[in-house]
Parts: sequence; structure tokens; C-alpha cells
Amino acid sequence: MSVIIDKDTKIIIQGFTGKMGTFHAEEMIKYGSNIVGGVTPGKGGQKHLNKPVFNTVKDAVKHTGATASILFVPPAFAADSAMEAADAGIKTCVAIVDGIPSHDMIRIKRYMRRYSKTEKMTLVGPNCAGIISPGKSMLGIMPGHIYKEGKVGIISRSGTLGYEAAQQMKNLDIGISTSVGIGGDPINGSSFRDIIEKFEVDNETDAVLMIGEIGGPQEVAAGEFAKENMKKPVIGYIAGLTAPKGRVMGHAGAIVSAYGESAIEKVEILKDCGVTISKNPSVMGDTVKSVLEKM
Amino acid sequence: MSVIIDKDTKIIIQGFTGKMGTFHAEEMIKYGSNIVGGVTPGKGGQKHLNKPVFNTVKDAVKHTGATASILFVPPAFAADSAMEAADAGIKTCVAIVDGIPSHDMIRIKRYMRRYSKTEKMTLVGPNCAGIISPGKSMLGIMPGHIYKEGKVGIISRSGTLGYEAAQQMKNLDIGISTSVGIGGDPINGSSFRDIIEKFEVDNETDAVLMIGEIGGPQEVAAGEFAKENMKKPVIGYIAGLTAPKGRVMGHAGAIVSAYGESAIEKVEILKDCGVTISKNPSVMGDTVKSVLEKM
Amino acid sequence: MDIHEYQAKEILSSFGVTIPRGGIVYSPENAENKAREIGGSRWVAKAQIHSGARGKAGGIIVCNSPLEVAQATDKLLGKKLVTNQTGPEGKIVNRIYIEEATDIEKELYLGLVFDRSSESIMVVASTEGGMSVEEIAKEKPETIIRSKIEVAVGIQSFQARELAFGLGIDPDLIARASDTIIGCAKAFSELDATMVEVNPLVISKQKQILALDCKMSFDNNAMFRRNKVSELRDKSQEDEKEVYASDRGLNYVSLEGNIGNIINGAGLAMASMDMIKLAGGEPANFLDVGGGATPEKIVKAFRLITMDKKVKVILVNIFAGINRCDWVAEGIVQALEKIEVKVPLVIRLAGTNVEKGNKILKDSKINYIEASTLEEAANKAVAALK
Amino acid sequence: MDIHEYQAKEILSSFGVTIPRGGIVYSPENAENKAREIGGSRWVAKAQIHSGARGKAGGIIVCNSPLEVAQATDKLLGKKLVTNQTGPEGKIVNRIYIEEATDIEKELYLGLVFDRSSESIMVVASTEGGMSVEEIAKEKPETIIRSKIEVAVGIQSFQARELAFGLGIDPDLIARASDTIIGCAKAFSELDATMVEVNPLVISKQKQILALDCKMSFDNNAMFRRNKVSELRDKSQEDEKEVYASDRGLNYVSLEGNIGNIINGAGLAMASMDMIKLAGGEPANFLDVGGGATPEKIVKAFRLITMDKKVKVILVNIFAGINRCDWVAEGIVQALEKIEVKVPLVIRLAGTNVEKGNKILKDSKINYIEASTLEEAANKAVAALK
Repeated sequence: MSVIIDKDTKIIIQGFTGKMGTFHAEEMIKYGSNIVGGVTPGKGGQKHLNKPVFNTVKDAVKHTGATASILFVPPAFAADSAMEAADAGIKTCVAIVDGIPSHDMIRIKRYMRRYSKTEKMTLVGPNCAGIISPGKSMLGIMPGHIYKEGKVGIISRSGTLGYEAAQQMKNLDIGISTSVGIGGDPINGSSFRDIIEKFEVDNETDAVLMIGEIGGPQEVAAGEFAKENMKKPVIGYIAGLTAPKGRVMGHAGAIVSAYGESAIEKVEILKDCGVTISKNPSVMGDTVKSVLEKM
Repeated sequence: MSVIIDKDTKIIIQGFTGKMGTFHAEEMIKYGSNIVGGVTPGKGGQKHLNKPVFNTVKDAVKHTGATASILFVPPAFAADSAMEAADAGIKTCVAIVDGIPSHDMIRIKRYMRRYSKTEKMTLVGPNCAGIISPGKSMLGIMPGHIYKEGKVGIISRSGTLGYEAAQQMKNLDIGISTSVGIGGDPINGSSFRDIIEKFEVDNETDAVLMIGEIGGPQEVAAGEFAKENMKKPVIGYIAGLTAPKGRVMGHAGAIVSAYGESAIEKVEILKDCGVTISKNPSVMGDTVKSVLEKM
Repeated sequence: MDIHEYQAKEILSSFGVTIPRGGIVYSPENAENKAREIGGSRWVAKAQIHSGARGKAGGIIVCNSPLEVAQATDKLLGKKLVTNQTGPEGKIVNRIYIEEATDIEKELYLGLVFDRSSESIMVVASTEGGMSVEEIAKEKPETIIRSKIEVAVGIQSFQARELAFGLGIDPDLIARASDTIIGCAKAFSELDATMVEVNPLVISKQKQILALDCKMSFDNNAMFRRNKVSELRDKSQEDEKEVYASDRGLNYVSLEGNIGNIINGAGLAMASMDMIKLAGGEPANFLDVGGGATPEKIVKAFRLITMDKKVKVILVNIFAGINRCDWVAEGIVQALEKIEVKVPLVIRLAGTNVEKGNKILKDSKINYIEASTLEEAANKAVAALK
Repeated sequence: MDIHEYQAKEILSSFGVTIPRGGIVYSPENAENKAREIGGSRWVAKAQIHSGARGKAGGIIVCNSPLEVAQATDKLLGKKLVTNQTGPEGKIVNRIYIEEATDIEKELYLGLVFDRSSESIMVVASTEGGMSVEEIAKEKPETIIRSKIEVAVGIQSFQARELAFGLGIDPDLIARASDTIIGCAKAFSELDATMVEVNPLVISKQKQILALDCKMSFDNNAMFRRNKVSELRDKSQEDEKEVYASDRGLNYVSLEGNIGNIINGAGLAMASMDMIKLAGGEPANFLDVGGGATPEKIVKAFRLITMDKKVKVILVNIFAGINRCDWVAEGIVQALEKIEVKVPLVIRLAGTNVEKGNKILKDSKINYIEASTLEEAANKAVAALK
């Protein structure tokens, strides 16, 4: 099976009956994702898109055996929904939602400390495009058709920049094992390092493309992990060469506030860690190709 | 070396210059414990009992290399002091103090989740007599002379009942490797299970006497651990056969509130776990003796 | 520390829990006015004592006019109510809570306590309100649902929602029920409570979620930072001897037997009581004078035990640590100079300087029976009864 | 969201931080009265703008009489202050804070921010107050001490004490200094702040610990639950175009170059800007219209970009996902019907239905330069400048 999700992964939608939840559930079903139902408190017992609706995630898990969920709830309720998923035994939860307060994200992390490592949910996002394992399952909001099935893993903060990479790779006939959007917020559920670690042990992944940006320590942490622990090659791109210091560039997390957080510094550190750098965003596909050819 | 503390363990006193801190520091020094200094905020730089006083535990650790501490601070400040010890890198902290609010104990536990298992401090107590490894070191307030050096480990909620056991054993010429008072509060730093686990791997301990009482799940949890994981024999006594249901018997934790928490129920469960039960408190020593003779 | 129903209601109400309209009164006239002030056509006069099960004991009276409210108050004030929780001596009624009567559609149970296993706060709920949680656990265990609050972040909405749905509450009322659960949880966390119980939590015929009876207990150890809560203490509801003891730093629990105990350490005290029972006797009390039994504490302990008329023998069992037996013995001698003890006295000393201690006792003029072990002490105490 | 010094001081003061006596004024007369009301013999008139380094820019004036206070206020009100943080256009002074002057013995630095590595709140302190934390980090890094607050339990006294001792504060003043640190930490946690800075935190000659200048920033995402904080927003201190953008759900940052950008997704926007730079151009702005670029958002984006007079070329780069290029193209056509664009326009569409999208653009009457890749788009935009 692929890393994180697979064809059979049973998925529920939190915020199922809302506009966003409905729209993306339909898209995911079209792609072939195994959507088994959803949650909207107060609408338990109804049907929506011909799938059962539950009042709580616990109910949904109990009746459907779901192990993955995706959140389409307003930012004010997102932390609560993520914790609900964790507590109900969901293994992978994707938070698409943009605009969760940072203090809430920290609270989610503290809440999750109650679970042992083996029972702890993988939270991906917030403010991300989600996860896709091409040809298998989509737990996200990306345009599925631009992802070709193959053996390169992608981890990206940015949604559209991740699409850009997938498109470039498709044009070069390079396929993707799984693409994970970790989101652009300063505190996120899974870091580059968390995901790259999963790719290293995934036997369907041969190489990893990491699409980072200015701000925060996570790209460097992943680079250091790769240097110490990884056999698979890592390709990296860091957006924001032209970003001025001290200004937030769209993503709440994209702000340079310490040494090692500017694009140039990150690129230098990643190079030292053995990561092959894509020198600009229009050659991400080419850089992946050249690395694959050397393998 | 013995479990938890040894002759060389460097100990600091938190609340060093107070009346209690001073009195018990002197007793511990007399016993031979390696007291290297203490902490009283605002008195840093002074000398007390000919040992250095520091403003913070971090300072004390930095200058003395202390790895153990014992708290003699009022209950209102105990949680703060325990967290300070944990954060300063202290490995073993004994909280003698009686009267710490339960909510504070829970907060300490949540605070300590920030540390990985290997760097996490062992907190013993509160409301306990401390730890003694006879002939080596005393990190507590017990009368050291009633503890004979030997190979039986003791874990006790109650201080004086622990003394009773040590005295009975001394009278029968049975020695003790280490005696740990875990205290009578409902939420404590280390449980029977936490300590019994250490005794199982301690090569200076041959058998363990566990002195429990009514209330809470910890005696049973230790019994179950022993059944599953222990090669060394365990002897148990549970105080409170005559305690009425729903009344707190002195120790805040000594109250029966669920099945398995009365003395009779605990005794039955422990027997099922293979624990040899001392049928009354006057034969704790005799029971240990009979078990040792069968080894 | 326990508080009255009306005090718990005031507190929970300030945390967003909805309660019926009501007010506390101390006299029948007061009660009649209060009923008019509350308005409506039916009221309940509720005796405020620190006990549940007041209804069966006649402590709760439904009234159909302000005059009846006054009459009910007159009847209840000053009465001793005996419930299955008060013991045979009962508890005195000094305050009456007058409340508008509620049209009950459904009674639920809601309680919060510490969960010692997970070291968190546990919310317990059941569809079977109106009976005690022990009865529910025994008779309808399948109706009990639980949720553990993660103390690091406090209760979350989803937990309240899960509980509310679990109780079968209407979708329309889920938000209100959640507010009640969250309010109770916040009160528990923010006020150093050890127990919060709303029983019954009712759904009224008018589709309100109301806390009809509330109980709260607090951590005595935290009262130093809870001035407002500690002011709610009502000593008239507590055992006189237990009040005397707790005010003097002694751990005392009144029991049914006739052998009075003075012991240092809670564990040793329980163990000694167990030995008395094994020897065929019955302890009159649990009394822990503290790890380091100072002479002052011993004097107070004797004063306390001699207050108890059912005590026919006194057993002193002190395991001296750093405080030394000689010092303890001197304390006992001093105590007996001040307090006249008319029943047989068994003394067992152990630990540091035990010989010196026993010598001091022997050389004194006090009349006592010496014992050297736990077992001997218990046997001699029981024997002295005859 | 940033707030003014005086607002931050009011907030921190309510959390137990001691501040000098002072008040806000909007006119010279008002200022003179305020000075008398405050009392004392020396005052400071402080221009309230969203920027540090006001002193060097002439925004802080020490006065020796109420008359001087009025004169200083008169001088500052309505002025545009240019500091090293405001950019060349400066910021307008609409409010003056009058404060009693403090006899400074020592200036310290105290700041709180998120620590992304440990996902906690970090307290940063230094003995070198009065200069920016960046300067301290560069010039006196050895004076910086840090403490991570564990969010599960909040700041602990020992942490405040360690910081206070670490700053070399007198034992007598440790408790007061700790209160200040704890107050700042509580304000940070309880109000969804993203930054709290007290710089300088001073020890006065009278041995008071005073927050002499304070700054706070808040998480825009949390303003839905912080009504009181969001009322403190002062739009006069923000870039007009950025206010326009944020009010319309667009992510916009004004920059110095002349190539205007309309892009969907923050990462793609940064990447496109990087490509412009590599091609030899300079972006005039960062503008992310959001992942799903709706026609409405595109209209607003064109309106915003055409407000910026320095823009000489506009580059639209949309990677359509579920929203589809044909839909996006229709949005662009609509936008250009409403808004007149006088500069060259480069459009790159990619993703779902890209052919359909490009056909719609070609069939329309709009005048534009088509590009198919990121690189081509950047190159054509730079070429169009000439």
C-alpha cells in the first residue's frame, strides 16, 4: 500500500453537508476515493450524496470503520474537529481550512500528547491542498488529473506550487507515489520531517521532492533528517528569494524571523545536507528528472 | 549502583534555608547523603550548613552537577518547584510536602510531557517519606537506622507503615536494597508500577514488598505488571480492611470510589496476579521472610 | 469541602449553566416573599443540608401557594434530616432554598470527578437521572457514558457534543446541553473542585435544559487560593469532632466502634484499625496525628478522643521516626496531666529510642497497658474492653 | 494586527504589568490638561504610530511644563513620521500619548513570540534594553536569555524568576519583575497575541519595574473571538492598498518594483516573483487571490493592482485546479470589461482546461501577451517593460 492513504482507505468528511464539504466530497468520489460517509452534528441519520451522515466522528468510525477524515469546517471550529477526529481513532486527518488561529494549532498539538506514538493521529495541514496517491485515492482538493502515477513523493507547503511541480513532472512523464500538502501555517500538523520519514520507508517511493518556502525551521529539520537517515535522494525548492524580511508573504508561516529562515540560507543549508536544489520553480520537474536519471 | 539513588548521587535541597529544609538536610548529611547545596530564591551566593545556596535550580545544577533534589517548600509553591527541577535537568525529585492541590499535581504531569522518556525526571511523592538506599544514601525524612542494608525493595504509600515494615524486617535480619515512599495522594509523581518496574531490573534487589492501601487503581496496575513482566517475587499488604466506603482515611487518596479499590478486592486481585499477601500488618516481615526462604 | 445545593447552583450558573429561578431564605416570612418574587404558581422548598437523597427524608416539599411555601419553610427550618448519607444523627436544616417548580420531561445524570488512572477529569453522564450514580452503576450500567477531559487544553466542544448526543438529546437542544457540560467542566477546573454533580439535569416540558439539583466538593488543599469558595463552608453541616480535628491539623474520621485510636501516619492508622478488627474489636475512629507526632498534637488528640462518649478503650500507637519515642512519651505524659482519661489506655511505641520512651512512661504516674508490637497492641486493647 | 503603544500598555497593565502614569490626547489643549492631571514636573509626549524607533525620527519629545507638552503635541499631531521601520512614505501621527517622565536606572529587553521549533511560546530577555532585538542579537548575543512556556500549563513562576535573576535584577525586585513577565505571558496566551514586546523594560531610580514602551501584535485569524482587541485596529496606520486587499480577502504586500502580480496561491506567488527577479525584473507586489481564484476575486485584484501607480506591467499567473481555466479566463475577461488597464498584460494559465481557457482569452477582445510556463511568463513580463 502507499504511504498514508491507499485505494481502500475509508474516508469520512467532517463538515459533510456544507457547501465546501459537498463539493469536494463529490470531486473525491469522482476521483475514486473511498468516501464512506460524513459528519454534521445534528444531521445524524440522514443521507447525503448517498452516504450516511453522523452526529459525531465516533459514531461515523463505529459504523463505517473509517480511518481517514478531511475537515471542511470553518476555522473557528477546526481545532475542535481535529481533536474529535484524533479522539475517535482516525489515523489520518487532513485540515484543508485556512485561518486557524496559531494558539489553536498549539492546543491541538498539546491535546494529541495524550496518545501514545502508535495510536497518535497524523494531522496534515491546515491551510493545505491535502494528500493524493495518484490512481489510488485523493484526500484533498487538488486537480487529480495533473498527478501521474509513479514513484516520486512530493511534500509541499503551497498548494498551487505543488500543482505546478506535478504538472511539470507529468509533462516529463514522471509519476508521483504520493503528494502531501503540509500547508503554509506557522504551526502545522505534520512537518516536512514527519512526512519525509514516512517516504523513506515507503517502498513505492524512490525519491522525494520537497517544496518549501521562507520562514520557520522545518525545511532545515527535514534536510538534517535526510542527511542523517535517508538513503533515497531528496530534491528541494525554496520559494521566496525575493521576499522582503519581516513581511508575511501570504502564508502566515512565510516570514523570515531568524537566521536560516531566508530562502538563500535554507538553500545553502539544504545543499550541505545533500539535497539537490531546483534553482528556480520552472525547473522543479527537470531537477527531479536529472536526479532520477542518476539513480 | 542501587536503583534511583546511590552513595554518589549529588543532592540539592529546594527550600534549603527554611526550618524543615535545614532540619532534614542535617539529618540526611548525618546519614551520609551527598548533599551538595540548595536553592532559596533571593539567597543565592550565601552559604548554609556550609553548602552553597543558589537562586534557581538551574544555577545549582550548573555549579554542583546535582542530579537529585528534595522539596521542602510550602504546598502552594510545590508544583512550581517540581517543574523547576524537571526543567533544570534533575533526574530524581522527591516531594515530601503534604497538601499539594490535586489540580496542581495534574498540571505537573502535563508539564512533564514536554520531555522525552529518557530525559524525563522521576518525581516521587508528594506526601511521602522519600527514598532510602540503606548504607548508601537517604533522600527523605525517615529514621535511617531502622533500615538494614540488604536485597528487598520496598514501595509504600504510607511513611510510618513503611517504617513498621522496615523495623519488622530488621528484627528478622532482613535487609533492604531501596525503600521508596510514593505518598498517599490521589495523583502522585510515581506509581507502584513505575517503581516496581525499576526494582525488576535492579540487580541489587531480589524481591519487592509493596505496601498499599484502599483507593485508586495503582496497586492493581502494579500487580498486573508483575504478573506479566516480573521474575522477582512480590509481597503485598493492603491497609484499610476496616475503612468505610466513601470516607477519606487520612490520605487524600485513601477513599474507595470504584470496584477494585477496597482492601478486600485489591487483595483478591493481587493474589490472582501472583503476589504473596501479608494477611495483616504485623506479619509483613514474616511474609517477606517466608518468600525469601522459598527462593 | 462540600457546599450547599444553592451555592453550587450559583457557581454553576456563573459558568453558563441554566438553573431554575430561586433564592435562599432563613425564615417563613422571607420564604413567602421570595415565592412571590420568583413568581409562577408552583414552588419547591428545599432543605439545604450537605446530603443527597433529601426527598425521601422529607426535605423537599412542593407548594402551590406562597402561603404553603411559608408553611413548608416553617416545617423544615431547625429540623434534623436523616438521609441514607447523613448517618443516624442526621443533619440540621438552617437554610431553605425556594425554587420555581419545573415541569420535568426527562431526568439525566451529569457528574465530574478526577480519573486517577488517566490523571485527568472524567465526565460521567447517564440517561437515568434522579437516582444516585452508585444506583445507576448497579442497575443501569449500560446507560453510563464517559469522556476524559484533557487537562492540558480543557474540555472541548466535541466532547460536550458527544455526551449530549449520547444522552439522546434532541438536535435542537444539543448546543444548550453542551453549554451546561462545558460550564460544569470549567467550574471544576477553575475552582479546584474535586466533584461536580448535576442530578438530575432535566429537560423541561418547555424544552429547557435545567440543572435541578447540584452538588460540588472542593479540594481542601487548594483553599489557600480560593477565598470565595472557602467562605461557603458551613460547619453546622459537619461532624463536630471532625471540625475540631481539621481545625487543629488532625486527620479524624468518626466511626461506629468503641476503641479510640491515636496513631501517627494514615497508613499505620488504617493498619492498626485492621488489627483491632482482626482481634475482634471495632475502632471508634480513624485518627492520624501526622508523621511527626508533636506533644501538642498528642494533647489535642487526647482531648478529641475523650470527647467521644462511645470510646471504652484508647489505643495509642506511635512509630517514632526523627521525632524520637522519648519525646513522644513526654508528650503523652504531658497530655495525661491535662486531660483526665477514665478508660483503659494501651500504648505501643516503636522506632527511634523506643527503650527510652517506654522508660519515661513507666517512670511516670500514668496508668496504662504497654504493648510492643502492632498485634499485641490490638489484642490488649480488645482484651481491656471486657 | 498591530496596535499602538498606549493600547498595549493598557492591556498589559490589566494583566499586572506596571506602567508609568499617562493618557492619550488628540489636541494640544487636551495635552496640557492631561499633563496637569498626571502631575509631576517632567513629561514625555509620544507620537502614536505603528512603528518602533520613533525617538530617532523625532516622535518622542521630553517636556518640562504643561505648556511644553501642548507645544510638543501641536508639533507632532498630523505629522508624517519616517522611521527605519515605516518605509519612505512614513506614518501619520493622529494620537499623542502623554506620560510622566521616568528616571531610568537600567533598560532591559523583554519579548514574547511563538517558537515554531518547539511549538510553544518563547520569552526572550536581555540586559540591553532600548535597542531593537535584532541589534541585540547582532551586537550582544551573549546577553540574550530565553525560556519556553509550556502551553499545556502556562508560564510558571520559576520561569519568570529564572529570567529575572538572569537579568541580574536585585533580589528585592525579583517578585515585581516576575509579575511583569507573567503578566506579559498571560496577555499573550489569553488574547491570541503573536508578539508582546516591552522595550525598554526599565528599573527606575525609585526601584520600580516599569514597562516604558510596549508593542503587541495579534493573530488576525483569532479576531473572531477577540472583539475588544479587534476594535483597537487603526487603519490609518496601514498601507491603503493592503487595507483594501485584506478587507476583500486578498493577500497583498506592497513592494518596490514595477511588475504587478496577480497569482493564486502564496507559494506560487512567491515562486513567480522569484522568476521575475531571475528574469531581471522587480515585483511591485505580492498578491495571492487564493487557491480558488473566483471571477470576483480577479476583478478585485485588477482594481487593486491598477491603484498602484508604479506598476508598468501586469502579470497574471493562475494555476487552476478544481476552479478550471475556462472559468478563470471568463473572470479575467469580465474584469477587463470593468477595469481599464493601460499597461501591458501578460497572462499565464495552467492546469485544468487550460486549452479552453486560452481559447476564451484569444476569442475575447482583450489585449494581452500569452505565456505557457512560469519562466516564459516572467521573461515576457520583463520584456514588456521596455
